[in-house]
Amino acid sequence: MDGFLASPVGILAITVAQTLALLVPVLIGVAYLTLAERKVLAAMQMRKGPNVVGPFGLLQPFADAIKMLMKETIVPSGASRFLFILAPMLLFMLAMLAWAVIPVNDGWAIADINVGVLYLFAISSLGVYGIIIAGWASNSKYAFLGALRSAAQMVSYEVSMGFVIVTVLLCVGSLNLSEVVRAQSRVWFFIPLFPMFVIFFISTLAETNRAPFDLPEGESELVAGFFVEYSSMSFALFFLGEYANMILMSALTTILFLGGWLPPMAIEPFIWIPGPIWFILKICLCLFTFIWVRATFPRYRYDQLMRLGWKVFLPFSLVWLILTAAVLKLAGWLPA
Amino acid sequence: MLTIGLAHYLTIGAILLVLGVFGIFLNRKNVIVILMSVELILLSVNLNFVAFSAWLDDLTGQIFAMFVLTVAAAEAAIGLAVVVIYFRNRGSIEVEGISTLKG
Amino acid sequence: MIWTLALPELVLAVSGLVILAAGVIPKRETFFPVSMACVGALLLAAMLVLGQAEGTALGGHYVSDAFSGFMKFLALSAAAVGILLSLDFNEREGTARFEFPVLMLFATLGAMVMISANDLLSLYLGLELLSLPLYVLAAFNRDNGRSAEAGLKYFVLGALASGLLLYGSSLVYGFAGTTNFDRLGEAFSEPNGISAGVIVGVVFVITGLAFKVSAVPFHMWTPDVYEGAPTPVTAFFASAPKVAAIALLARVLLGPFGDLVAQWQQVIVLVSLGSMILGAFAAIGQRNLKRLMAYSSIGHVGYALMGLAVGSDIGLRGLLVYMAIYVFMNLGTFAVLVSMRRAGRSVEGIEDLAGLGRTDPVTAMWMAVFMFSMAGIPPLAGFFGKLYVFLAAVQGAFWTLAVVGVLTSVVSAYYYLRIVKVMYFDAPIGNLDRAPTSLTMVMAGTGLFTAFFALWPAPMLAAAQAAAAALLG
Amino acid sequence: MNAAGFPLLSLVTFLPLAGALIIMSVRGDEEVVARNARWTALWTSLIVFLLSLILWARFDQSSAAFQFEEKLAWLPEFGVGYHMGVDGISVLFVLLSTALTPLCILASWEAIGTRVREYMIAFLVLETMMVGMFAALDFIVFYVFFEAVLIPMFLIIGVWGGPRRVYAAFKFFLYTLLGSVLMLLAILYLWYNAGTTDIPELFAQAVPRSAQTWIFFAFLASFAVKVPMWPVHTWLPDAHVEAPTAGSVILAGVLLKMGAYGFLRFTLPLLPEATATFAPLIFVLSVVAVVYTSLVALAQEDMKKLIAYSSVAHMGIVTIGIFTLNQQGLSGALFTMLAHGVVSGALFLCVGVLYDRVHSREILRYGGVAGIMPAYAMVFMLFTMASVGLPGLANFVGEFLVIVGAWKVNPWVAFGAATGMVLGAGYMLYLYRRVSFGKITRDDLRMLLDLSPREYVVFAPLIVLTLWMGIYPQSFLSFFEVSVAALVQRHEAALGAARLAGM
Amino acid sequence: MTQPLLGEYFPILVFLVIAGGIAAAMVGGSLLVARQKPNPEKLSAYECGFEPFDDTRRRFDVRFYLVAILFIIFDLEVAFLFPWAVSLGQIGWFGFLSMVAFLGVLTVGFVYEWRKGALDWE
Repeated sequence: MDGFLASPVGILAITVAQTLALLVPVLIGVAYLTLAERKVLAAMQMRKGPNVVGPFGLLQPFADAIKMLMKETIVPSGASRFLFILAPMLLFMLAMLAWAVIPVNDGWAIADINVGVLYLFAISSLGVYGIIIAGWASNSKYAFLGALRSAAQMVSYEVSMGFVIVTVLLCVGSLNLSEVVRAQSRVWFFIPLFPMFVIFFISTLAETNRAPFDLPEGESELVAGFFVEYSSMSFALFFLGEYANMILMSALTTILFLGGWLPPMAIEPFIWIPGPIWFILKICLCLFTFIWVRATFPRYRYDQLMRLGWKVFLPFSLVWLILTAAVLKLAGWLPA
Repeated sequence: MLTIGLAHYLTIGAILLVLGVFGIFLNRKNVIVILMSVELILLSVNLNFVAFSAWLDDLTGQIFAMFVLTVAAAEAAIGLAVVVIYFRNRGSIEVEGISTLKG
Repeated sequence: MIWTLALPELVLAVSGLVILAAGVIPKRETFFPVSMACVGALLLAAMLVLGQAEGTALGGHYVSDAFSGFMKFLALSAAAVGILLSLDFNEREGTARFEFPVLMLFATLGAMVMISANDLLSLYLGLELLSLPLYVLAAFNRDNGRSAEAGLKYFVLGALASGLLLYGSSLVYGFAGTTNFDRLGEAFSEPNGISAGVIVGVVFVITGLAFKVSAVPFHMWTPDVYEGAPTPVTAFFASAPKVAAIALLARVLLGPFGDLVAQWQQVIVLVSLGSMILGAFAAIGQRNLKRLMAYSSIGHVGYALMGLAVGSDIGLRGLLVYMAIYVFMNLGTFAVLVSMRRAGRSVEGIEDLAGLGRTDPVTAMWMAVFMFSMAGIPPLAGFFGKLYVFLAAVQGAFWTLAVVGVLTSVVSAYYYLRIVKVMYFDAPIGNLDRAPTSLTMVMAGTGLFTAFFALWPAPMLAAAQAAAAALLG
Repeated sequence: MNAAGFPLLSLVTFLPLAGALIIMSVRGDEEVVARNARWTALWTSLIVFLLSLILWARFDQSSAAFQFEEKLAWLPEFGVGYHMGVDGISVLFVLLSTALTPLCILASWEAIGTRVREYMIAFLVLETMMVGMFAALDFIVFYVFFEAVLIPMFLIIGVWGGPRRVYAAFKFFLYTLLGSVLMLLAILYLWYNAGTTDIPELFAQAVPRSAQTWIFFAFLASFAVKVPMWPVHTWLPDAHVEAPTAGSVILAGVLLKMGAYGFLRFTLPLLPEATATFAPLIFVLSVVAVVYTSLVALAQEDMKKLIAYSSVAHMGIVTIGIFTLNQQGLSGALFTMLAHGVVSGALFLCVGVLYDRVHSREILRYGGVAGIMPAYAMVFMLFTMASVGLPGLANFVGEFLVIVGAWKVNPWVAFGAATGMVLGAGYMLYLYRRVSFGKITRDDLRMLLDLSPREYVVFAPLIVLTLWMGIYPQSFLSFFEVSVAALVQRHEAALGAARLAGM
Repeated sequence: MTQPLLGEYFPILVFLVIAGGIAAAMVGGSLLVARQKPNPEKLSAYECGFEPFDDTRRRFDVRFYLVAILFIIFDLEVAFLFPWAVSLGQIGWFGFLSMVAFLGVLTVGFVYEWRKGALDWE
């Protein structure tokens, strides 16, 4: 048996198994996130939300999926067929791919590469391609404009996100995500780096095109943004990708600021609960905040959004970055 | 299993370079393609640098690659800006059209 | 880590940033004060260059010696004059934006980094720092289709050139194991230090640099870009960047690749021959002065490279003297070109100069001085430039170069004479506008230099001699 | 330091530039400027001439050494210096240049009506260059002056010339430039070889035999164009015809001498073996030049062109004389050069006189001028006779000496030269007959005025010189006898040494 | 060319394949299962019921493009910051100040952009 596991085929089999073990829960999580969103929003607005399909509407996501599956796939005339189909797949794949480096528990990362942060940063940057391709391939003004807006918004906030991540890295001294979590064993980074945490969280909202920054796909402005022409499963892929991204961003927030799989305090009874549970709980907390924000805040105007990204977050995070570095340097707190 | 060695990287680098150079000279349609060809050349260079760097076990090549990346970004930015200016004046970015200046 | 060694560059960089920030903050257009500030910064840097100590710094990436001092001083003064040339022109063309002098300043900084480069990395960075502002400058008149086209062409071919140069650098790095010039030199001086990969790399590097100095066969961008770019920019193109690229070529070929002389000498000889011949013959049919000057500059690069091809200290000295003289007479010529306006509109045809000898004798006189000088007629400065490169060629027994050189200089004399002919022999076709003071000052300054260089050539020759000695060690 | 006690040669050389500067600074309307320019130029050139007379007076005729020497460091570490000085060979050319310039300025007093200021500046600059070239004792300095002559001459022909002036100016410039750049390479080789460009020092060093051949041809390329020798003479008729009168005078009087002077100064002493080897080639070319251009001259319809071709023929005699390499031939060549400088200059002035009045140089346009302008006809006849080589007038002595010298080398060469003289008599007399005698066919000729006082002033010194040179040649010959003897001796010694080394 | 170096990335390749497989299966499945009945009206681009007026891929606001360029610059800056941040403990004050100088240069560029109005979207 050991011999098989060490052979190339064995390694492959193990990896495939690991991958599926991670991806399937993520996909199920995505499915139930849609339901959760509807439920939470409903609760906040004093209504019931989906409650017909299954008990408490628990089967609703599957009903949605089947509905989507049965719809006709429409490729608009004048669209470039290949790119049109490729774009949602690309987006979906990227949303999945990022999970490869996420450490669910100490040592529980499928690819524990030493440049994990960089990898995540790179993968999340690639998402823009999917959006641009979708908008361009649709051959529709709304889709195109939506894609541009979406892309501009994403890249704008990505910059300040980058700065925030660098501040965290200053405190960690490694690009490995597991190391990032381990470095928080004394204190979670959201406490010393609170302003950066806020910026990061808001930026993730913008990154994922969530309210109040959802105007690239705001129905009242651009009908549905870059995927206005999509239908059926390709639409579903976008949808899945977006929600997967939400979860991913929450996971990232958790890892960078909320101590990943670590319990709040290394005391009983917290340490009885296994790491992955803490991890999932923290993600859920973030996701809840996502939904809460959506229910609470009005939508930003586009100029306000860009202004916030470039003229507030960017300079602020830049200055904070330098300050952090200087303080760490002066106090000698830098990880050697 | 196939061992990927220096020669493979260099070959890929050379192929990319040739593609890039041909892209610049044989392309008759769109200036953007030329810009992409330039990026292709720089990519081949970076590949070379990193491959050599690993082969020589020397960091210089990777540092060089970083700088090349940066400069390539600046170059792309300026290149696009120039193309935009050109487009505003001509209303087209076909390569064939770039021949008003002639002796 | 000796910081202060790179003081001129640091001062230039910091003042460039400060000027950029100071220029953008006021509400109104700050073209003139920013231009003046840039000239000031350049002159300050030039003074610092004169007092610069020698040695290497910044981890061996930067070298300061008599050679770099000579070339930097040249590049800096050329850039300062270039900004002066642009003052009035930009005001009239509606391109008086303060970015213009700042871009020139940064390009000059790139030129200086190039000149002082002692590593393939700093070479590349300097080259790009020089090129990137130049791409923008070429297309600076953004509402003019020709300017945009010039910028585009320059960009595409410039990017290709730096790509090739980089590819060559990567090969050299890979096969020699270092990018530092000193260590490359050591590696190549060993018996087995030269591999085929290195030679391919060197050829690529030479190709890339030949693009930048617009030597045949990589010259094709030159006429178009010279013609399309705004005239002061063309003047700048033909001076500071050329100085830097030639300096770099000399440093690379005679320094680290000095032991590969057998490999590159033939290439440089051919490039030099091709440039001289093309520069002489292609310019004959030109009617546009800027285009003509482009071919002329190709030819002049051919002469300068003759000094490099010889490879001796005398050749290098010839190259240095040639470049110094070329830069000044070239700037003077462009001062005349920049000043050419009829009823406020810029003109650049040769026939537009018709009768200038009658309508504006002073400008015509300077132009004639520059033309005769470019043709290499004594006692003007251009003759002495040619004299020293020919001396080197004769000394090294490069007879083909020498003979082709003198013959092409006769051919090129034809088109320079044609300009004199138009100015003096032809009847005026309406007056050109009076040249603004800044331009007449530049004309007079460079004109006096060109006309009376013969009286006191010793200091420049001594400086060139020292510079050449520094490079060849 | 030098015989004059002050830097006389530099003063003579550069004083005209000072005059040019003064003219440049003149402001005012065109009339005032023109008048000032004329007078300034005249006075400057006269002062220069008077100064140069000191050379005549103080020159030590018994010495072959360089006199009035001046030396200044210019590029000491490269062995290049500003070195001036004259010997018997060059001193009279300096005088010829300074003497002809004021005459030219006078001759263009009214002929040049446009852009007088520039014209005068060009002429003064030209004078500087000519004098400097003859006085230079450093090869680089020599070359600088030698080439620099092109600039003012190009402008003079191109701006103030005839209808085909542009073509002529270009042809003149490019032909000469082409020749001289090849010489430049040879100079550079010599420089590299000897480490100096100082001419006396160069004389002291032998040039390797192997290099002599190509250096000889490089020099030949330059000097042959300047002389001009057949077949590279074609620029000369064009340049002469299109140049303004004074330009032609300087061209024929001084510039043509530069080539021959170059042979004397450089080819002979520096390349003795190559000179000896290739002398036959020069003889052939020269004889062809003499005979062929004389025949061509016979067929000319244009007065200036005819005289231009006659110049080529005369210069052919000069080159024959130079390459005889003996005392008589060399002296004859030098004398012919001087005489030709005076006479052909005067002939161009004669043509100029008619041209100023009628604005045509076509021979057939004239006829019977003697009847209307008797004084002019006399003057013209005098110079025609001198050109023909009538004993008692300037040209005779020189040409006779050349033929004697040539006879010693090869009777056939002497015969060729003599043929040239016979043919010369033919075309010159034919020209004179057609212009001066015969019936007056055109009415406008009847109105012509005879020589004006200014023209008398221009011609008088030339007449005096022509007679003086013809009647008492010794006062000129004595200047260069010693130098020529030394040259011949050196040459033979060098050949002997080479022969010894070869054995 | 150390094989183990790239070995760490093997799971990512597997991930890529599986994720791609899932995506393809979903789209392909829908194409197979669902009824496809296209008609021209259905396939025309969505423009609120109007016929499209002009070409879709027309010129767009230059500011999108400016944002893209700005992003390239700052994103690369971040790429430089990553290794710097990780190794700041080892590179001393010189390393710190170098990056401050670098950021200072970028700040000047940023100020320039700001003043030039590249960041204004009104």
